[in-house]
Amino acid sequence: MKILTCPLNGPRNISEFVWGGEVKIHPPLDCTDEEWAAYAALENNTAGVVREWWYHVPTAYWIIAERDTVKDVILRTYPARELFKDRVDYDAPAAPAAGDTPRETP
Amino acid sequence: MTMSRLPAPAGTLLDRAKPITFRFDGQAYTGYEGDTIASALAANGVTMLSRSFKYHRPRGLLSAAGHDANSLVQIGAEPSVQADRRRVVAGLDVQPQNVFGSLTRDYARAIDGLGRFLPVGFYYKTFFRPKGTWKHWEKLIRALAGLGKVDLEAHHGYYDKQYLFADVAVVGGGAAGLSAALEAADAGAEVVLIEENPTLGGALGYARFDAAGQEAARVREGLVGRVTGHANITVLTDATCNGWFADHYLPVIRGNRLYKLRARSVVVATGSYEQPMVFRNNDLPGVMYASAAQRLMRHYAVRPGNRAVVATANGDGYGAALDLIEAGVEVACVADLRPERSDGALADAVADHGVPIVRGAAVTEAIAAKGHVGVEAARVARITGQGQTAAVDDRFACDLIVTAVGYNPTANLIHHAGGRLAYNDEASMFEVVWLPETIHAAGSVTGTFALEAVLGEGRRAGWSAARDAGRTVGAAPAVPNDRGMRGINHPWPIFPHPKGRDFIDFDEDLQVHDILDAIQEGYDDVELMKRFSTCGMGPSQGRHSSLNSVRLTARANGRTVNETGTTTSRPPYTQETFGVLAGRSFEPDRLTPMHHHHVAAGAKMMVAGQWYRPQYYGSESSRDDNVRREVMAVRERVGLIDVSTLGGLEVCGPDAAELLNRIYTFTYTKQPVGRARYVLMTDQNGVIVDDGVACRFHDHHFYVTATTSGAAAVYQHMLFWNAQWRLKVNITNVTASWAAVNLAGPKARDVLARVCKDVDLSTEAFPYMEVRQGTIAGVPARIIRIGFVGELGYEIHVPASQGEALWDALMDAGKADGIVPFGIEAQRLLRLEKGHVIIGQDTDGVTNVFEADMAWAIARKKPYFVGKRTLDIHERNGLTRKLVGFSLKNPADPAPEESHLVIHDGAIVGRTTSVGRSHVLGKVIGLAYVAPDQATPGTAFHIRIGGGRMIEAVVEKPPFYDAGNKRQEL
Amino acid sequence: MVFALLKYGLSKHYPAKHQFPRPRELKKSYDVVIIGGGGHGLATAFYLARDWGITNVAVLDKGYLAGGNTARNTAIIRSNYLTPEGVRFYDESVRLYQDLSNDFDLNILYSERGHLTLAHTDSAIRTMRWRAEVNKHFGINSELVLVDDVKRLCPQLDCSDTVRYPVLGALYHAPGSIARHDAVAWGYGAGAAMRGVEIHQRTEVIGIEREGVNGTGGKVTGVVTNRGTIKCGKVIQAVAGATTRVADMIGLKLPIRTIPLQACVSQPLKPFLDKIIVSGSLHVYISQSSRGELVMGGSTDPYALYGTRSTLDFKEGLMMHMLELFPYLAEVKLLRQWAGMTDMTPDFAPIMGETHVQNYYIDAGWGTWGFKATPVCGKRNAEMLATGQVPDLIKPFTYRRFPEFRQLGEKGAASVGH
Amino acid sequence: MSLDPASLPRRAFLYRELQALGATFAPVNGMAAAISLRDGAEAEQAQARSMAIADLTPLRRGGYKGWTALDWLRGQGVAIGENNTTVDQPDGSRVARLADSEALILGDLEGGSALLDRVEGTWSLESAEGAYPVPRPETNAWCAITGQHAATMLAKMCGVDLRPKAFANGAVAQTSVARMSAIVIRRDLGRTLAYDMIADSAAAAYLWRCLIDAMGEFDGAPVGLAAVRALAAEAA
Repeated sequence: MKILTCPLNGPRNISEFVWGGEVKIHPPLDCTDEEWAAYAALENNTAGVVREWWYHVPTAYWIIAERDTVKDVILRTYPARELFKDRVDYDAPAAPAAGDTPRETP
Repeated sequence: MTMSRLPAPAGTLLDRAKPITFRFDGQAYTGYEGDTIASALAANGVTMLSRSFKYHRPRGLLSAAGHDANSLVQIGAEPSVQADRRRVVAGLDVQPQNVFGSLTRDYARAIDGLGRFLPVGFYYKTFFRPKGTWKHWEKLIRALAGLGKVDLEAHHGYYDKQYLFADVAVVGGGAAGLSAALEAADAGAEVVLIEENPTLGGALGYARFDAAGQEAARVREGLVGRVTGHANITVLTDATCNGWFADHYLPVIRGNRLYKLRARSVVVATGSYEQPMVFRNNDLPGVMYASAAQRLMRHYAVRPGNRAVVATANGDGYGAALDLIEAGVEVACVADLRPERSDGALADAVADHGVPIVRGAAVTEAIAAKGHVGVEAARVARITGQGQTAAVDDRFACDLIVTAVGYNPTANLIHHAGGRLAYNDEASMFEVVWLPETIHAAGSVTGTFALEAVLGEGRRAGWSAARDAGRTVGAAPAVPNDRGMRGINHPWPIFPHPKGRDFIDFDEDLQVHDILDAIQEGYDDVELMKRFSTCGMGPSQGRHSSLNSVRLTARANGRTVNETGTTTSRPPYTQETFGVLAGRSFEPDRLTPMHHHHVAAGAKMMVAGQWYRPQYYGSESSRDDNVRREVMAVRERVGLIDVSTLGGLEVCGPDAAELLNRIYTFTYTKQPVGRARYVLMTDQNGVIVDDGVACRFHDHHFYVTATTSGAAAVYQHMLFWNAQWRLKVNITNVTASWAAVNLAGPKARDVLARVCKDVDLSTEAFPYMEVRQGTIAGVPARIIRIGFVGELGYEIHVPASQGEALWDALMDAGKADGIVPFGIEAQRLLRLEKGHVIIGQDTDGVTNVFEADMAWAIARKKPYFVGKRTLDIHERNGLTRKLVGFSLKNPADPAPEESHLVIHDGAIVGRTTSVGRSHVLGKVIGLAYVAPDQATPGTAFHIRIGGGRMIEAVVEKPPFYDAGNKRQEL
Repeated sequence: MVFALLKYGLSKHYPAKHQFPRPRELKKSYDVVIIGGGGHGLATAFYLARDWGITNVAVLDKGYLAGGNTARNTAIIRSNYLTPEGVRFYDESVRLYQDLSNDFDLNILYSERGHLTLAHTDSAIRTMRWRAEVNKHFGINSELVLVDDVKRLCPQLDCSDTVRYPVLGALYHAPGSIARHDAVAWGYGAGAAMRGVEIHQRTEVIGIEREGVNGTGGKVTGVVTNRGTIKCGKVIQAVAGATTRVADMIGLKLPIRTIPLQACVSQPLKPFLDKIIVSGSLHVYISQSSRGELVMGGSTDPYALYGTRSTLDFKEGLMMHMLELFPYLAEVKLLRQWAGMTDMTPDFAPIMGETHVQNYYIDAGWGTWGFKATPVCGKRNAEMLATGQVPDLIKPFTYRRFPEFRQLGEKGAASVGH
Repeated sequence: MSLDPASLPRRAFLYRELQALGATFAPVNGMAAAISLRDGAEAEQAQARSMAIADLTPLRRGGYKGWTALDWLRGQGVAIGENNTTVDQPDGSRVARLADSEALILGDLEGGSALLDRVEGTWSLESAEGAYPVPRPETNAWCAITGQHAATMLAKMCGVDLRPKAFANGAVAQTSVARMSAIVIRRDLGRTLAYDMIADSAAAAYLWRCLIDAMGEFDGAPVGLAAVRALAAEAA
């Protein structure tokens, strides 16, 4: 059983978490259908280091983990707010804050 | 039979004061407490334990350590018990496996004679022509296959599990493991030491390390004494570490308990498997490993035979010879496969007993005693080349052949952890060449055999493990250079015989030519060879067959062993029962506060996710009448249903309405306080995933309900999105906090009025789709006027601890109006009469809002909600199906079942999702997916019902009942 | 017919001939390159050679012959799917399977057992009836049976209502079968090799060469491998577990997630269980092989991974539920566990046919259902490669359905569907 | 003369289980609390020192959650520690910090909490934007698991290392117990090792069954609130 270190609860059996898939960048509301499909319907399915959503069920807490999908090694975990810093508003069809965050992890 | 035992100190595991009587193959035997089934039988002169898988040849004790399938027996309902590990208890009734008739008179033993007609993979080559033939042969082949028997009446015993935590896990309690544990523990690490045998010491407990036979005992006492006294060491004996899993998660099985040990570093000191020598009839009872003979003598005080031939390629063979001599066994001859004089001291000691030692010679054949149940003599011949021997040989009468030709690392855990082994051609041995971080290995598992080196390696491994676990350690202990790897494994202990029966894999009855034939057929990759021949796929998983089969494969391909590669072992390390893995099955269930009332009222409870819910009240036999009675009560008077399982979420904060706006399809920003509004949730693909009601109690406070099965997911989904949106809103899942009921029917107001004094219930003051907070019979309540069932109704939510009191109060207040509790079935029919959709029944995994004809629930002006963009695309794509209400054209037709197909021009265009016979309407109604061009009211379409019969239905616009919705808005 | 065995016993030298001629060097060019030497790839090569006479074909595999999911699956064969597209497709597969032993002159141990998909909830009952109705529409032997019939069909099951999730009924599919998965691949491989197809093991594809790539996908011209570059007319990829990695070489983005699927076997037991049992809500499936082993599995792992490591929690969950259905198996021993990598699609249907790159075809997205489809994939892929026309059976599975949000409905019958 | 739990509108989620064991009930916060079971006081205390479970559901508890929750509570004079630690309050209440945005307040063993009286009296949706109450008394059942075997017994149901050497007094673990989410807090009673288990009220009966079964090998058994109070009164 893998151990995933929760930023709130520390090291825990990974069975306490639910996998949320790769962190995807929400396109602007005025994107093309192809761009929307790439976001909503397609997967990078990266073989290598991926930035993923994980949900700690007992604390109902969404976190982000950087995991190597080939080595099955979790490199880093942190609260979602470190990535999604600002409030997102949709009144103007502009890209959410997430859209501005770097694709690759530092 | 008489039981002959060696005098003490032999029999270290026995309590001779406690004789135990048990049965084997219908016959009674006596052993001692501490005996294994096999040792007790051996003491009684019984050497045959089983019949082989394919040829039904007699098999006996080979490793005495659970490393082979020869010792598998059946005990009552338990198949494949290892007779050489399971200890005898009084009254044990042991049966042989895979025999037809008795063990000695196995009718299937005739197959052995046909062996030459059953080449490797024979079942692939025939039995299938002409077509259909196989059906018949299959029965025979299946009947012959399999070992143990399953007893359908077997009782499911008690198993459980426990987590363990340690700094350092040391697997293996032999010399290497003991010294590793001590080193780590002395450094302050918390150590768990796991040993699969009843006592610590490993080979120190049975093997011979010097001519005098003193050293092992001396070293063992020193180590064991210190370990058992050590405060930092927890010793688990009779405990099997059955695998390595990610992040040092180790399953340790002890009896019926599975310990799940989490360690920070691991020392693998699991030793090695002794390997068989290959010659004709090397599978006969009476042919065994040197270590097996020594275990029998030292642990169980059993003399393995009377006259022995020892074939050896290392000092352990001489050690065993000395042990045999001391045990009073006449050693007829030692055949040393090595041409040159080796292991001087031990060899001399043997020679001093007048035992002839033939160097550069091998056993080429074991001659079977009458009935094939044992050995009568051994042929010994000079080795003339790799795997070749001289034609002339000497015949030594003997009833025991002991072989010591080398070892293969017990590297299972190392394989599981991703470590790598490679074949050392000089030593003819696999050795560990790479280990993952924080895993260390010591002892013969690494190819180290010299005792001093083993102890040093153990200390080094323990030191490293303590360091990995964050302990402060001193200077690294030195490891002796000479690991004593040479002179242990013979490079080619394989002596094929023209007449065969020279077994490579005892489990699968595979002989040398079987392996070569598989390769010749093209299955030349070691993996393909294994899969085609099934070599190593039996119960012992290649423990005794992989080394020799890889050697054969390499030579046949003209490649080195490393070029050929070896197969890696997968978990588990050894057999584990289903029960131990299952443990006490934790299957959570959740009960509503009124659960016991329903049961008391005779409700038929049904599973709803983790919950139980009343399906209907009354006996199963009168199911339809019960449902009808409940439905009519709601339509004509008043009914009460427990809806506590509905999800409940408190959504609070300045952005509460904004969050709902983005999560649900409707609009909530302008929803007035005191109002309730329908909520419909779609995912990114516009697929309907949940629905419910949002009640606004304050500009900054909504109470939102979700479906029973959807609650947890809805909560997770809201949190997921707000983790990205960062809205000023707080979401809390309060599902379990609220007990809820739906009080429905024309009399609902009268009933409620009797127990609720602080809320004006009049239509004007409290109209449809409004919410109020008040008290009912002293219980604080949230009251929502909604009508899923289409009558005047109140959904009442109260604190869970007071749900029972509320239920009592309402049932009491309703007596005068003949109130009845109703269940899911009645509710389904009632809502169907109103044409309300149930998410998950009338929608499926891909239903979008337009297909469900719920476009009315979409707020078009909103810039965004989850799934909106995809729904826009769906709208442009157009529909492929649409959900409609229907009734039957001919009322006399039988009602379709739910999921019967809608057929148009011979093609499937849809299906029914809900069907019911409405008592108030006196007809069958339902919901169904039809082709978009069939969706207009009045259109007729066809449903294929049971027996393939077609009936005609007509699209009817819901609601079927009270189209004007007057009743629910009373 | 057993006389066939006499030759082995009576002849001095082992009479069997070499099934897979030793690989030579790669040729400079092939008419067709098949990436992936698993069941699908070998079957495609077999039918190309046998039915269309196209033998200038190379099958490339980075590992050993059929060492991927073909070697790791649990060998269940059935056609009781939910969507018309799926049912038609798998129906042809089952019919092809029934003749394979004779096509190959190799017994694939095809064993018709009957397949029960248990329903523990009334909504599962509705789904089973739905599947049964669709199946019957296409002439498939498949029906919804209620608990009493389940008891009759499989007395070995605990059908009492005292368990946590009582059995209410099942979808019964009489033709449901198992086979020796390796033999299927070997038969296809040997048949293809015998007809001149080259099978190159330990040959990894590291790049795809194209021409005319400007904004479009262009046209495939060659394949770069660890043993050199080869020219080719057409290429098809059939590499379960590596689909994304190979598709990335032509810039084709797919909806696939690669997730491990684990399985395990017990020690061999005397035959006691004839039927194949699947429980969606308990996430278990089980059958007893002709060797007597219980072959068991569950649903895919909880997260994506490009690896085949085993886990303890898989076994724990599986056995907890297995013993709910078969309480008397508590003392039976587990022998071995393993894992494969499955390429899961959102609608649980495969991705087949043309790609945006001319002459480059794909056979992917099999999730946990690839083995069942082996013969039909081979037959129809071969037709597609030979004629350049996409067969009707394959058309619905185009990758375009995802960017266009026209997913198929197989997901309606979600959870474990082995 | 014992109180009939069903005679009060508020009913503890485990009252049926305790009734079946012949518990003696007394009212606590308008709910029937199991004060003692069959055994005498001495025997129950001995049981509690060895291995026992007691239902604390009737005791006061509450919580606040939201982006300003901790600050608002501090503003009310509540002392709050690090995440997943507990701080004892002057009035005998304890405050466990569950996250940067949530705290759990546990009242004393008598059933009171001056602190909760105060903050619940002050709180309003308008005055405390970003701090919202969590209905802990209804969402959760509350048990005490006591005795020298408590940690070993819990290791049969929970994957977090709760042994005293690894899990300090006052430490909080929000984790999974027998496949249900639960909050486990180490709270020694005088000299006796003990843990609070706070879990889904709808699954209270399920968890009770699991715990009773798990403590069987240590001869564990349920005890009443009186025994818990007695142990807590002992000097640490």
